[in-house]
Amino acid sequence: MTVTTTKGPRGPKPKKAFSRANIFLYGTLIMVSMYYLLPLYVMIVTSLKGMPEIRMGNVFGPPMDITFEPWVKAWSEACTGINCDGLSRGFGNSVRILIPSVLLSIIIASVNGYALSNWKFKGSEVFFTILIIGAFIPYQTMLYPIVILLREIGLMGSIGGLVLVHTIFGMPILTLLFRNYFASMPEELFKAARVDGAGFWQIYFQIMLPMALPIFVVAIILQVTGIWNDFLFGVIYTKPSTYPMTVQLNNIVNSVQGIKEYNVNMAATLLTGLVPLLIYFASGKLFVRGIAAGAVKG
Amino acid sequence: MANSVEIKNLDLNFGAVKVLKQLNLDIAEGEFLVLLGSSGCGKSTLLNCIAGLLDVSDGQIFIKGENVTWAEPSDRGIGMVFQSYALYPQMTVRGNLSFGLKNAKVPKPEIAKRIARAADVLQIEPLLDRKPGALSGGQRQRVAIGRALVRDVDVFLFDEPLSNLDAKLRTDLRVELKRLHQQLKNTMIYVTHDQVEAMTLADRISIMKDGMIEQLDTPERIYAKPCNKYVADFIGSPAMNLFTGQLSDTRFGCNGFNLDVSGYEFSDSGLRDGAAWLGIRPEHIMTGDAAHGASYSGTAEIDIVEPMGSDTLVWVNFAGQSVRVRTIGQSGLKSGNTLTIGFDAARLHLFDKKTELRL
Amino acid sequence: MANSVEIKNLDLNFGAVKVLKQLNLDIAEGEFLVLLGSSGCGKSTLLNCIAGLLDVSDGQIFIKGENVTWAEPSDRGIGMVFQSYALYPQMTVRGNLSFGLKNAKVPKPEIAKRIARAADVLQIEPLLDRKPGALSGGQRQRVAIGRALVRDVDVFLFDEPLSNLDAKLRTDLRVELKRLHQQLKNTMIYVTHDQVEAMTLADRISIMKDGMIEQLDTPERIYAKPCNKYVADFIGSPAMNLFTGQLSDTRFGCNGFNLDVSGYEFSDSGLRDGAAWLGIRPEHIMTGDAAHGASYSGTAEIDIVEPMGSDTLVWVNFAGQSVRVRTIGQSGLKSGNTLTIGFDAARLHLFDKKTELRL
Amino acid sequence: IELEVTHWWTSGGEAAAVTKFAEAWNATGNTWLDGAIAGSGGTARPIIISRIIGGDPMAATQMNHGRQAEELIEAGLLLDLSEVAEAGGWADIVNPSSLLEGCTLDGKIYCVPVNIHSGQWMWLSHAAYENAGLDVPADWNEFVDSAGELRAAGTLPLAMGQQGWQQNLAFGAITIAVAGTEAWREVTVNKNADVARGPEFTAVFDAMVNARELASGSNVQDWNQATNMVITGTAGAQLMGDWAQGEFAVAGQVEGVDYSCLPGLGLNDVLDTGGDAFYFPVNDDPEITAAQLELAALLISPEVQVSFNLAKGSLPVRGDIDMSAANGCMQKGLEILASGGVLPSGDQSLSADTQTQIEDLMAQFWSGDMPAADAQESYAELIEKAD
Amino acid sequence: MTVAPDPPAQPAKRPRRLFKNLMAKLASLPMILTALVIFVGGTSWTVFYSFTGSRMLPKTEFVGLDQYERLWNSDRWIISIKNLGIYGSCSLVLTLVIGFCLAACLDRKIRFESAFRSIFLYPFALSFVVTGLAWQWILNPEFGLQSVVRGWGWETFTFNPLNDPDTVIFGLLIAGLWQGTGLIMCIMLAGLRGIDEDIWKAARVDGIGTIKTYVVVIIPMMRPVFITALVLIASGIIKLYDLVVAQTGGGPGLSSEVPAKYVIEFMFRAQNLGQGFAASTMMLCSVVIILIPWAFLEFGGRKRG
Ligand SMILES: Nc1ncnc2c1ncn2[C@@H]1O[C@H](COP(=O)(O)OP(=O)(O)OP(=O)(O)O)[C@@H](O)[C@H]1O
Ligand SMILES: Nc1ncnc2c1ncn2[C@@H]1O[C@H](COP(=O)(O)OP(=O)(O)OP(=O)(O)O)[C@@H](O)[C@H]1O
Ligand SMILES: [Mg+2]
Ligand SMILES: [Mg+2]
Repeated sequence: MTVTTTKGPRGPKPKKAFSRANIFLYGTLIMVSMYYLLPLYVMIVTSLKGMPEIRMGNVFGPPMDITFEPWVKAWSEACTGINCDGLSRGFGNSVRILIPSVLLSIIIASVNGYALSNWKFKGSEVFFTILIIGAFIPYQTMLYPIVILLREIGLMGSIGGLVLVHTIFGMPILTLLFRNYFASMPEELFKAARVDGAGFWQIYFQIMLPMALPIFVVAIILQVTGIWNDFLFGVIYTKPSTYPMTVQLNNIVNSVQGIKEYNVNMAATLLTGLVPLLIYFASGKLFVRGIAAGAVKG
Repeated sequence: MANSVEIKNLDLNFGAVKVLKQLNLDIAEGEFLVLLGSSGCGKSTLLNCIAGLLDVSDGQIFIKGENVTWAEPSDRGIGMVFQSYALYPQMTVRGNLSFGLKNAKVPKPEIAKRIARAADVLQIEPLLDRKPGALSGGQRQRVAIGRALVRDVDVFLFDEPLSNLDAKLRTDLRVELKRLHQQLKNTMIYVTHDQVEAMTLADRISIMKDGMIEQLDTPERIYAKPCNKYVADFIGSPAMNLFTGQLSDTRFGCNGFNLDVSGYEFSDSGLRDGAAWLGIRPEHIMTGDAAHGASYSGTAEIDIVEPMGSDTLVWVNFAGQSVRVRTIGQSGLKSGNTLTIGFDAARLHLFDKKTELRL
Repeated sequence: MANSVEIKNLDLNFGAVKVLKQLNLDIAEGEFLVLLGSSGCGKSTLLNCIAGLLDVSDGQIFIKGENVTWAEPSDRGIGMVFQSYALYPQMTVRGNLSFGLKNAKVPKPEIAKRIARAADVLQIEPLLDRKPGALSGGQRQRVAIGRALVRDVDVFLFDEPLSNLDAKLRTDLRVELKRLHQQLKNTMIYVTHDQVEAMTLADRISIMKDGMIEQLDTPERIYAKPCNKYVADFIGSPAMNLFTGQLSDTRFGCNGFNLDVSGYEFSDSGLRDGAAWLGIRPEHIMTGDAAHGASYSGTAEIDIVEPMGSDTLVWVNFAGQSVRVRTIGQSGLKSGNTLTIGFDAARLHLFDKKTELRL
Repeated sequence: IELEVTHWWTSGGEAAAVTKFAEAWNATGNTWLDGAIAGSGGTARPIIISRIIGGDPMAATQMNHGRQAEELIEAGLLLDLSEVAEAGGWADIVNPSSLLEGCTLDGKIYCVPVNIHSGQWMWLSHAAYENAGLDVPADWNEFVDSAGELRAAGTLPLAMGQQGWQQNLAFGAITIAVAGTEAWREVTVNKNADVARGPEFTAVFDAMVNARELASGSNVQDWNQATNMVITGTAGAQLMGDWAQGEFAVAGQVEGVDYSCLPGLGLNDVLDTGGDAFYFPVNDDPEITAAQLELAALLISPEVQVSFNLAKGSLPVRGDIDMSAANGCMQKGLEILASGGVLPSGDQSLSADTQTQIEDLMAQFWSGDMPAADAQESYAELIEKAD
Repeated sequence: MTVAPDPPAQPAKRPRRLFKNLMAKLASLPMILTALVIFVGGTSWTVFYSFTGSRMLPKTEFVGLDQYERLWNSDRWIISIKNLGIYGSCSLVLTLVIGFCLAACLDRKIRFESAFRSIFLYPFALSFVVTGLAWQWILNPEFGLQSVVRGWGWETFTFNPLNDPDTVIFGLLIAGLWQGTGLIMCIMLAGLRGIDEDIWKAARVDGIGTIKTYVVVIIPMMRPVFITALVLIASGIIKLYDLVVAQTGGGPGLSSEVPAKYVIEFMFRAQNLGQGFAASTMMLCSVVIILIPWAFLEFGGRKRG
C-alpha cells in the first residue's frame, strides 16, 4: 500500500497545558485545598509561636520565633487540676485501649461478616439488620443502659470495659464492610473448599482471611481513627488513671488558667491527631481501594 | 452395571420458587453424563444438590448405593470443578491439590504420591510450585481438575468448566477431558450450555428445561430423534427449521408446500393426523441437483449468504418464512438468486402441535 | 468507489507500549470491514482512534476524504456500538435515541422522524418507552445500534457488539446486522474475535496481530489463501493441521509421509525449496474410499471421536502428531480403529519455515 | 491509702486550692489521686454519676451540695458520715448551719462542706475606669449610670461569659440586689409564681435588659476569660461569684488598688451560701472506707480550711477559725456572714432540672432580644412547675 | 421414567435444624448478643424509662406521656430540632455536592491526584473535638479570619459567625463540612471509578459535554452510591454532638443547641433521666424514619447481597 502524505492535521492533537478547563479545574482544586489545609496550617503555625506573638493577633502569620516550648508543654507539662503531666499519660492509655479494641472488634466483625455472607442461617439477616440499624442509633440513647451493663459484668471504669464498648459500637459498620467484601468473593471458592472438606474455621483462616487484606486495611484505618478520636465513651466509661488522650486533650484545652494558651492547645491538638493523621497520609490509596471493595456496591 | 448416582424425586425450592421439580436421574458407573439446558434451567442447582452444597427440599440422593441426602459434601465421594476454577489464590498449585487431603488427614507420603500421580495425568508437574495467578486459563482449569483427581473420588462434577476459556483452548481441553475420562473411567456429570461440548463429550445427554428433564439419551439419538419440539429446536446449530401445518396420514401440508412423509419413521404413539410441526435441520436440506431426487423439492429465493469457510449458511425465503440451509463452503451462491431445495422424508421430524411430542 | 475511511501511518502508544504500529487501512464507501484478531492485538484501540476517543500518537485519519485526526468524536460522522451496550440506564429507549440529537439541537419533528425510522428498521417501536433495564440483551443491542442509526452517520463502528449475548441470539442478530447493512449500505467497521461472525458478516476481513494488519482480504480468500501461517492457523475451526517438513520442488516430505505437491498453486514468490510448513484443514482431509484417489493417502489410528450431530470431528494419530479430521455426522467411527485419510494437493497450504509466508 | 478524688477545679486559682487539700492529705501518709475533669460541673457531673452508678466509684468527689445527691443517697450509694461529723462536732462548728443541712438527709450526714461560695459579687476594673477618666462605681446603679461613658471610651462595660450558668448567676445577683431578699426567698424557696409575676420581678427583668445591653459585644465563653477581661481592663465589670477573686490573686492584683469587689452588688448586704461539698461513694473495701472517713475529717479541719479557702478565694465553713490573712473581699464576705446576711443557695432550693431550665431561659434571654415581659412570664412558669 | 420407590439402604434422616451450621451460629454469637442485648435491649430500656418520671436514677414511676409533652413544649428542644434541621439539610446537600464535585475533579485524570485526595481526606482522621477547636480559633473575631482580613486593610470586614445567634449554625457547618466531605468524596470517587468506561465514550460520540454528561448521565447512574452516602451523612447529622460542644458549647445562648446535646444535658446535668430518654426516643424515631426507606431500597429489591 502506498501512502501519500496528505496535508492537514497529523499526529497527536496539540494540547494546551493551560486550557480554560484546566485552569478552572486546578484552580478549584487549589482553592478547595486551601480550605482543607487552613486549619492544619493554623494549628502548626500557632503551635510554634510564643504567647506574646499570639497576643499580637494574626493566626495566619508564620512564626517569627520558632519555639517548641508549646509542644513540650503540651506533651508533658500542661496541667489539669494538680496533675501537670500533659498528654503523655493519655498517650499510653490510648495505646492500651486502641490495640485490644481494634484487634477484638476486627476479629469479631470479620468472623461475623464471613458467617453472614457464606453461612447464612435462619435469622442471620434479621440480626444483621438490627445491627445495621444499631449503627445509626445515637450513642446517647445507649449510654445509660451500657453503664448498667458494665456494672453488671464488673467492667465499669476498666480498660476492658471500654474495649468492650468500642467493640460493640464498631461492630455494625465493620460487619457491613466485611459482609459486603466476603459476599463479593466468588461463591465457588467457598463451595470448592466445602467439597474439599474444610469446615467453618478452616475456610475462614485458610481461604478467606488471606484474601481479605484490602478490607482489613480499611477496617483497621476506620477503627484506629474512630477509637483514637473517641471522647464520649472515653470520658464516661473510664476513670482518670485510664483516660485516653482525647480526654486529656479536652482537659488541657478546657483548663483555662488566666488567658488561653493557644499555642499549647494547638500543639496538644496536633499531638492527639498525629496517630490517625499519619495513618491516613500513609494509606490514602489503600483506603480508597478498600472503600470501593467494601462499601460501594451496585 | 450398578448405578453410581441415583436421584429420586428431587425437589428444590428457593423460597417460593421451585427450581427443581420431582427430578429423577440414574447415572451408571463410569458414565459421562452431560446436563444441557439453557441458562437458568437449574443445571447448576442440580449439580450443587448432588455435591451437597444445597439442601434439597424433598427427595433423596444416592451415590454408590448409599443415601447421601444429608451427608457433608466432603463425605460424598465427589469432586467438583467450577467454571471460575475456584482455585485458592494464596496457595501454590501443590497447596491447592493437597488442601482437601490435609483436611481429611491423609498421611503425608500418601498425599505426595497422589499429587504426583495427578500431576502426571494432567501434565502439570512443572507448575506445582506456582500460584494460580501465574497460570494461564487452561492450566488453571487443569489444576482445578487435579484437585478433584487427588481426592480419589467416585464421581466428578463439572459446572461449565470450559466456558471461561477462549474458543481454541476450549476445543483442546474438551479433547483432553474426553481422553481423561477414557483413561480414568470415573463417573462424570458435566454441566454446560454449549451443545458442541455436550455432543462431543457425553455418553448420555440430559436436556433440562425449567427444572425438569426433557430427554435423556445418547447424543446420537438426541440429534437424530429429539423426543419433542423443544429438544429438536435446542439441539443443532444453526437450529432446525420448523414449519407448522397439517398432517394427514402420509402427507404433510402447509402454507407453501405439501409433501409425502411415508418415508418417515413414526414413533409408537400411533398418531398420524392433525395439526403438527414439521422440522428439518439446515444440514439435511438438499440443494441444487441433489434436491431433485428428494421427497419434496422446490425453489426459494436466497436472502442472505453467510460463508463460514468450510461451509456456507444460506437463509432463503421459503413457505413464507426464513429457512436456514447449510451447504458446502465456497458455494458461489449470491443473495437474490434462486436456490432449489429438497427435503428427504427420512430426515424429517414431526411433532404434535399440541403436546409438542414426537410423532 | 471513494474511500470512506482512510488511515495513514497510524501510531498509537500507551506510554512506552506501542499498541498500533504504522497502520494503514482504506475502507471503501459502503463496505463492511471486520477487524479480527486475538485478544489484546489492538482492535478496540484502532476503533477508538477512528472514533476520536483516543488521541493518536502519529499518523492521520480521514473520513469521507476529510482529515479528522483532531476532530471531536461527535463531529466525525461516526456512530459507535459497544460490547456492553453503554445505554444510559435512567433514560427510556426514546431518551437514549434522542439524547445526542437534542444535544446537537436537531429540531423536534426531525428527531421524532428519525427515531420513528430507526425504530422501524430495528423493530423496536414497542420498546420505545421502556428503560434499558427492562430489555433483554438482544433488545438492548438493537437500541444501541439505533442510537448510532438516528444520528445519520456515515460510518458505523462496532466493538464486539454481540459477544455478551448467548449463542442463539448471536446467530439471529448476526443475520439482522447483515440485513441491516444490505439495507442501509453504510460503511461499517466491526471488531470481533469470533471467526464465524467475521466470515459471515464481512465484505473484507482485516486480520490483526500485535498492532499490525496481517492480511486484509475477502473472507473467501482469507479462508482459501491465507497469506501466512498465522492467518492460516487463526482462521478455521477446528484449526488447520500443520506439519513441518522439507519441500523440494514438487514434493513435500516429512517425518511420516511424503507427497507430490505438483497440484499446488504456488504463489509468485517463486520459492519451491527448503524447510516449510504444510497445512491442511480438517474438513479437507478425505476419509474412507474418497481418500484413495488423493495425492496422498495413508492410514492413521483413531484417537478420539467427537460426534457433533451434523458432522464428526475425529482426532487421529498421524505422522507423529494428533491430526484433526472433520467428516460426516454419524460416521460410525470408533476410537482405536484405523482410518484411511487422504490429502489433495490442490487444497494444501504451504508456508516458508522461516518467513512463515505462503509459498 | 490511695484515694481518687474527682472535681472540676481546673482553673488557676482552683487548682492551687486543690493542691492544698492534696498536700494535707499526702502529709498524712496517704496519696491523693487527682481526678480533675475540665469544664464546668456540667461536664463533670455525668462522669461522676455514671461512675457511681456503674459500680466503680471514686473515693471522694466534689459536688454542689444541695438536692443533687438526694437520689444517690436514697439509693444507698453514698457513705454515711454521721460518725465523723459527731466526733468532729460539725453541728457546732459549721457556720452557717444551713450548709450542714444541705448535707443531711433523714438526720444523717452525707457530705463535707468545704467552702462557702456566694454568687452576688460585682468585680470592677480600676484600670478600665481610670482609662475612661471615671470614678469606680460603688454599686450597681452607679455602674449602670457610668456604663455609657465607659463604652464611649471603647471599653466593654460588662464582661459576660456566654454560658447559661453564668448568665443565671448574674440573674440571681441582680434579683437579690433589685428585688430584695424577701421577694427572692418567696420565689426561690417557696416557689411562689405570683411573686415572680409581680412588680419586683418586673424591675428585675428590666434591669436584666439593661445588663444585656451593657454586655453586648462580650464574646468570651468561660467565666475566667470574662474575669480576665476585667483584670486586663478591657471590660469594666463582671458579675461573678467570689471564686473570681482567685483569678485576681493569681494575676497578682490587689483589692482596692487594681480591682474592687462589691458583695450584693453594693446594694444589699446579703450573700447566698452555696458552696462545694465532698461526697464519699460507698465502697466495698473497709480500708478505703476508713480512709474516706479520715479524709472527710481532714477536709474540715481548721488548718486545711484556712489554707484552702485562702487559695480558693472562698469563705471557710467554720466560724471558729482565724481568717485574718484573708484579703479585703473575703473580709467583706466574712463580715456579712457574721452579721447574718445569709441566704440559702439556689442549689439547695431548686432541683437540677429546674436550674437547668432557668439557665436555658437565661441563655436564650441573654443571647437574643427577648423582651423583659416574655422572660418574666417564662420564668414564672418554670417556678410554677418547679418541684 | 418410572421410579421404583425402593427403600433406601440406610434411611438418612434430616438433621436437626438447630445444629446445622452450628459453628456459624456460635461464631455469630457476639453479633447476636450485641444486636439483642445492646441494641434491642438498650433501646427498649430507654424507651421504657422515657415513660417514667426518673430523675437522677431510673425509677419505675410512670407518668405517661408527660415527658413528651414537656419535651415538645420546651423552647430549647424546638430550637434544637430547628437547628438540626437547618444544619442537617445544608450539610446533606453541601456534603453531597462538594463531595461529588471533588470526586469528579479527581476523576478527570489529573496530576497529583493522590496528594489532593489526601488533603481532602485528612480532616476525616481528626475527631470532631479537634475540628471544633481548630475552627473555633480560626473563626475567632479577635485574631482569626476577621482580624486578618481587617489587617489587610478591609476595616469593615465582618465574619464572626460563632458569636452571632443567627449565623452560628453556619459556623458549625463550615467545620462539619471540612471534616466530613473527604469520606463522601472517597465514596463518590469509588462510585465514579465503577462507571462503565463505555458510557463515557458513548456520551462523547453523542457529542455531550463533560458537565452535562455528569449531570444527566453519570449522577443518575450513581444512585446506589448516593444512597450509601446519604445514609452515612444522615446518621452523622443525627449524632451531631461533639462538634457543637467543642466549637460553640451550644451558644451563644441556645442558638446552636442540638438534640443530642439536649439528651445528654437532661440526662446528666439536669438529672432528669425521663426527659433525656424521651428526647432520645424521639431521636430514635427520626432514625427509624430515615432508615426505613433506605433499608427498603437496600435490602428490599435483592435476594443475595
Ligand atoms: N440462591 C438463589 N436464590 C434464589 N433463586 C436462585 C438461587 N440460585 C439460583 N436461583 C434460580 O434458580 C434457577 C436455576 O439456577 P441455576 O443456577 O441452577 O441455573 P443454570 O441452569 O445453572 O444456569 P446457567 O447456565 O446460567 O448457569 C434460576 O432461575 C435462578 O434464578
Ligand atoms: N489505557 C491503556 N493503557 C495502557 N495499555 C492499554 C490501554 N488500553 C489498552 N491497552 C493495551 O493495548 C493493547 C490493545 O488493547 P485493545 O483493547 O485494543 O485490544 P483488543 O484487540 O480490543 O482486545 P479484546 O479482544 O480483548 O478487546 C493491549 O495489550 C492492552 O493491554
Ligand atoms: Mg450454572
Ligand atoms: Mg477490545
